[in-house]
Amino acid sequence: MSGADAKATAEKTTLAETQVVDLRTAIRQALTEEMLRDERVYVMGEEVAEYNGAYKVTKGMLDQFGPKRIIDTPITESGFAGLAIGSAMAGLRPVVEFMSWNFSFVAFDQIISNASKMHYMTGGMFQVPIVFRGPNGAGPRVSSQHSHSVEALYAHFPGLIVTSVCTPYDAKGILKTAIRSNNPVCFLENEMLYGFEQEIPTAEYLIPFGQADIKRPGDDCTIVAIGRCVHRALEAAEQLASEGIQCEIIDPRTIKPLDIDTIVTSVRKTNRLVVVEECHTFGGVSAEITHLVQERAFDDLDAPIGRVTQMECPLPYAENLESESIPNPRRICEAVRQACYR
Amino acid sequence: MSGADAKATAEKTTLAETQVVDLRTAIRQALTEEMLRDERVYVMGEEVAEYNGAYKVTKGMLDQFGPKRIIDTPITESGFAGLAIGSAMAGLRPVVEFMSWNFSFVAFDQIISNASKMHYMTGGMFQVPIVFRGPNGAGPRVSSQHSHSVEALYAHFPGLIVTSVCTPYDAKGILKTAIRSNNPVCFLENEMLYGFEQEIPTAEYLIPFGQADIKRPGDDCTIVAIGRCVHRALEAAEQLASEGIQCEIIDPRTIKPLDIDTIVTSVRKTNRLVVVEECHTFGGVSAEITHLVQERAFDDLDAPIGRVTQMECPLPYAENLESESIPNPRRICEAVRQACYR
Amino acid sequence: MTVVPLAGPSSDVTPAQIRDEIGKDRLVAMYEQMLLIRRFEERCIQGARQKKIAGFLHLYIGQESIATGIFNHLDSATDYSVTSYRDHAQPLLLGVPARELMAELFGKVTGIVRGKGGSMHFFSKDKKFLGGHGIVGGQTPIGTGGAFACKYQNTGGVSVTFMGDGACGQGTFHESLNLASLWDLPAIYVIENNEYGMGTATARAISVEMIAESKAPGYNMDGYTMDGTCLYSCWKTAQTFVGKTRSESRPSLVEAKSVRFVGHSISDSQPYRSREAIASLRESRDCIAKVQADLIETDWASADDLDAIDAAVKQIVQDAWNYAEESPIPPVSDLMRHVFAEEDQL
Amino acid sequence: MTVVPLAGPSSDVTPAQIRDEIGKDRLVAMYEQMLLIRRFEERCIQGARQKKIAGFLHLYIGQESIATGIFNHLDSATDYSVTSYRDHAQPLLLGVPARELMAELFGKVTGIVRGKGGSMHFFSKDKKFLGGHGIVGGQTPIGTGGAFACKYQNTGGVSVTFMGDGACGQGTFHESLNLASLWDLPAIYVIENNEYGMGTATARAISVEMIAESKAPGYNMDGYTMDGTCLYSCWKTAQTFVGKTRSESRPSLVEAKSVRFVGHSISDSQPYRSREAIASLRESRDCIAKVQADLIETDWASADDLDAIDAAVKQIVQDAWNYAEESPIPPVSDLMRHVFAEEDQL
Ligand SMILES: Cc1ncc(C[n+]2csc(CCOP(=O)(O)OP(=O)(O)O)c2C)c(N)n1
Ligand SMILES: Cc1ncc(C[n+]2csc(CCOP(=O)(O)OP(=O)(O)O)c2C)c(N)n1
Ligand SMILES: [Mg+2]
Ligand SMILES: [Mg+2]
Repeated sequence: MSGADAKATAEKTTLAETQVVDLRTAIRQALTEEMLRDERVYVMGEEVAEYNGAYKVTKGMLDQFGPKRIIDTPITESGFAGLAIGSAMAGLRPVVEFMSWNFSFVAFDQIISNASKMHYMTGGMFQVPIVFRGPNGAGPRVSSQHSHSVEALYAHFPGLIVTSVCTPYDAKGILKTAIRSNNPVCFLENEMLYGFEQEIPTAEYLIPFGQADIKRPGDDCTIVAIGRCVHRALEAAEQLASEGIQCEIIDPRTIKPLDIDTIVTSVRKTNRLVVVEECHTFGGVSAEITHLVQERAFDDLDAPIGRVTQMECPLPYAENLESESIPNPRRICEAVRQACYR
Repeated sequence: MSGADAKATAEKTTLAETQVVDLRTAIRQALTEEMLRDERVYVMGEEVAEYNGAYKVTKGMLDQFGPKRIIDTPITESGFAGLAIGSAMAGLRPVVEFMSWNFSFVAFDQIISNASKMHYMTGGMFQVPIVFRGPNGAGPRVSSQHSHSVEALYAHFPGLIVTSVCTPYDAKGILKTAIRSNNPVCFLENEMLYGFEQEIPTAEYLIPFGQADIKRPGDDCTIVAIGRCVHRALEAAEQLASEGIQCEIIDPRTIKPLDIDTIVTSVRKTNRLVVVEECHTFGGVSAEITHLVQERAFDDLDAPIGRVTQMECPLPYAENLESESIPNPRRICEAVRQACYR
Repeated sequence: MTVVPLAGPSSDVTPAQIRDEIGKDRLVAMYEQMLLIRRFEERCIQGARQKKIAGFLHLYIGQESIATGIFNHLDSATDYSVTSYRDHAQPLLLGVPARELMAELFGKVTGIVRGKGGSMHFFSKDKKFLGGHGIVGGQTPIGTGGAFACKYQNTGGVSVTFMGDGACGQGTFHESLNLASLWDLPAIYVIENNEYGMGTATARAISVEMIAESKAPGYNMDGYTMDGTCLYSCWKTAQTFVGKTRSESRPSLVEAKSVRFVGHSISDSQPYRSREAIASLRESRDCIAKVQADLIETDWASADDLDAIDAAVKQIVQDAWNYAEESPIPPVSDLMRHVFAEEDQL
Repeated sequence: MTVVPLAGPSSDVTPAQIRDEIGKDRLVAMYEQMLLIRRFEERCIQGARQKKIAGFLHLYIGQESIATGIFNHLDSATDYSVTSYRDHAQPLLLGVPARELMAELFGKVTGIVRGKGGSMHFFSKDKKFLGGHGIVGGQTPIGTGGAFACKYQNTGGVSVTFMGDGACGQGTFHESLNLASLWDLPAIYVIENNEYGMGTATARAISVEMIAESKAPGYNMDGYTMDGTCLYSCWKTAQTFVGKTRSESRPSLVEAKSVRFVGHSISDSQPYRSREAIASLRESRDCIAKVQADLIETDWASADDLDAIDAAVKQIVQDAWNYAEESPIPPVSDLMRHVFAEEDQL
């Protein structure tokens, strides 16, 4: 994770003390700090309290904050997501954990019809300061119904902020911003990355929405990669570097608002773009980025924009099929080579 | 509706007898013919039976087919959509009416986790031959929660066929195909078009999925327009013709599978493309078409691909705001002029 | 269907006893409230006919006693409320100026939500009214969230969620009640059974007759049935369930057996019932007429008093109408405003 | 929590009476069935440890008597069934070859769904098994659809939907029951209360103790409670509710008070209960051990007979394991197959 490490190292020079934490700890720190800062913040979800979180993200938080603020729910996503939205309208600042984002589908109407539209529909009267968070994208061999990547889905609806992070540094900084936001935020994590470690500042920091991060600099081809795909893109970039193709890897971190300027600036330099994401192809984030980039950098593009996405099939269980279905370094390399006419 | 009329007229020469019907009648004819043809087909939804349909699409069908096959449901979309999916697995062929597609959101998990994945997840063992249908897009002044256009939303998920039609001719032919399909189909209608009339054949005909229709020929700029936007694009095309810009208007009719070949062929000729849809901007159908077209016709494009979509806001109630928010002929003209560098 | 005049804990009092408990002043005040709702909505019909009001328009005509009886036990300083698209009565009862509501219906920027919501989406943050909601059953978790906030902030408040008979078939109903009971929330769920969900008679949509009483035990909560066409029944039953929910922080489920005199929405021609049936409903089950008759009979108000009340109410509505007419439409710059709330300086 | 040995319509019979009604042959056969499920799943644990089985793996160990008691009243020629991700027992009881199930778990193309589903997604069209489903509560409307199809096609069949205690908090539960009751569907809903939804004790998730009995009246249907750790209780109660649902075409709601002896899934370390607690459950509430003891006591089987049964069952499982090991993985061409079903020639 050279890019992310570089970032953390850069920060280190300004923020003297650092710590090595994994992604789940970084998230927990953000939650804890914000709960200490603001009494109105509470955490709610399945198994978040007594079980310490299905993926141990909220470990120890029940002990620290008690059952009033760390709340186990029944398996009724529509009910508790909606309840949390109502409580946000009433002045609280809930953080709702979906055990995985797949289970947000039963709460879809509450998220779209209520959370995303409330501020607009009330002419600015009510705010819904809420964070929905949890693991997103394919888990390990968990098959069709448990493997959705929801960046494109939720970013399609005005009124929702959508973030998708892949390092402890980004996760902590952006989650803190999300909890302080006055808007509903879909904060997307990844189960496969919870154990991923990084050196991050000990002191408090926040990362604003809408700022992409260049995870690797390069001149030959821009890769925009989202969430876990950043790591796969970094892998691919190593391989491609050995072939003489230097990729610039941009991690948007927030999908909405999207930092299109950073992407366009990079494309003006490399003249080539490949987008990598775990969403399905049709109408994915790649499609959106393609539209925006060709709109703003039409004359700078030397090749069609490529994309590497989750294939247009539900995720299968068998290992060989699963690994072909998810964007992998091989497919990323192929797409980059094609964009570079190699 | 010159384009669609032309189409119907063309058919007329081969299919001698014609009839003038509005869109709701065309849909009803399709339902009725297919129910007569196949005992397994039934219609289920809120107010479809005794009330004759909230928009009178199913008028008279209870009398004709009785309560066993024309079934009023309680307001429990998740329950009855899932029930219908189960019954389709058990060999029936349900047509489920959503009073509007906005209400499909409470049934979202059933549609995605069950209908769209069942065939794949069962290794081809079970089929889900089901049609979900109902009005889609903005109704008249019905505001935020009642105005979604769901083409992009449902087309994003593999396993669903998505159609969006704007004429009686297309509606009847494609709905009949949808009812005979062995796959789940989202058949999107438009409340504002139910009264739209056209001369169509009296004899039976079917229109296959994945065939776009050129609703207006032209050489200067391609417009891909979806659903009700076809009519607005036709209006805009009149205006643009008077300015010397001849637009070719392509109605994909099925969003998934998408007839990208017809679009690319047109773009090769016109070298310009504007997509018009009622979905929101981010990750809409336009974004997808942009990606596909630049992939296949990169060197043929003389200008960035433009798009005219529902604005990135929930739909407001006030008339002046609403009409600015929905794609209108003025915005389409502007986008085409820009694509033509005028 | 059995109409239960008074059920649950107050079934042993007579209407006259309740009336006396209410007392003259409060009864007259409640009569005025009900009449304001009625006259406001009658004017809405006119607004719709004149095409000044567009979109869906769902009226509360016939159901006024339900919200009126209940709101007279609530305090908008602490108590939340929320309802469906049939949402004109609540803000009026909470004292939201009729002007702002009519202006909203007219799509004006002076409307309660700046013309962005229309009839289905009235809200008032000041009055803790969490709004009118368009998705059937969508408001139920929201109201539960209001109750959660009351408990979290220990305010002593309760939260009342109004819904239709049709809405209690939705999954959100079930999920909300379970949560409220599990967590001891001060949540009150009021099923306004107006005998139809759109054109579907309740019995064709809900598999039990006494909705609250038969479902409440399944959530370990108290169930109440009241005569939604009788202000006394509503007021008295609400006294019990609002009091209990407030003092015990336990949820209540309430069914108000009621009627609507008009179509589901302004565009409903009511093919499912005859004109005669409607007329006879109006004759026998009009909550306002019942109170009116009683006011006269008890001599708590004279015919002149009633005329004066009507005139005053009509004046409020006329003023609202004028205000709405004269108000400006929203600036086009409002279109992209409020998509996202402004962020605090971090 | 009260464990109800036998409740509802059959509460007046003794276990011995039921055993005699079942008779020796059928009891031995059911014992074999339960043992096959147990041994199959014990082998699954091994497969997971050896990383031959991946993803989630939810075991039925401790609950075998529930499905066994019920399936012995069903006929796969007419009757549908569906369950959650905890779905190994049903297909085994329906006679789906253990080989195809184990091959599925190994991700092989010979698996019951060609390696596409894994543990959570067993299905069998032949046996009218509408599958194992991963979304909690997602299968409930599907099972209701099976009942709808039985009625539509007038087959005399019933449809049994199995779900966990946690699942009956979901909205789909409520919506399905209402629909089934309204439409007189031959639908049976079996709540397998194994005392936990993942790590959450049932009482922290569901606001009533007797789930079926307190909720059924809210849908105007019959509610049953049975001892899910007692095959006799399950078989006898099922005789009643399957019979009634089949003959009257009215839905039934059933709670089986049960336990699971293992973690929620293979990756659950069970921090919420002690090793001792689990051991004592295994001691006192093992449905298989109970029948075993009875078979010996009644002399319906000797120790040798039981050993022979165990050996035969283990042989089936070993054969399944070998088959799974030897089977090929799916061809890569399978990846994009089955996204859409093939269309008929029109
Ligand atoms: C989820 C959903 N489905 C359908 C609709 C359309 N719809 C609006 S109101 C209504 C009837 C509701 O009946 P009820 O709950 O009894 O309330 P009432 O209108 O009688 O007050 C329907 C079907 C909707 N708004 N939301
Ligand atoms: C909608 C949804 N939310 C959450 C989950 C994660 N999850 C899987 S099983 C489970 C517990 C279910 O408990 P219960 O219904 O009692 O069934 P059991 O596992 O005990 O058989 C949870 C929370 C899910 N699969 N689907
Ligand atoms: Mg109603
Ligand atoms: Mg359980």
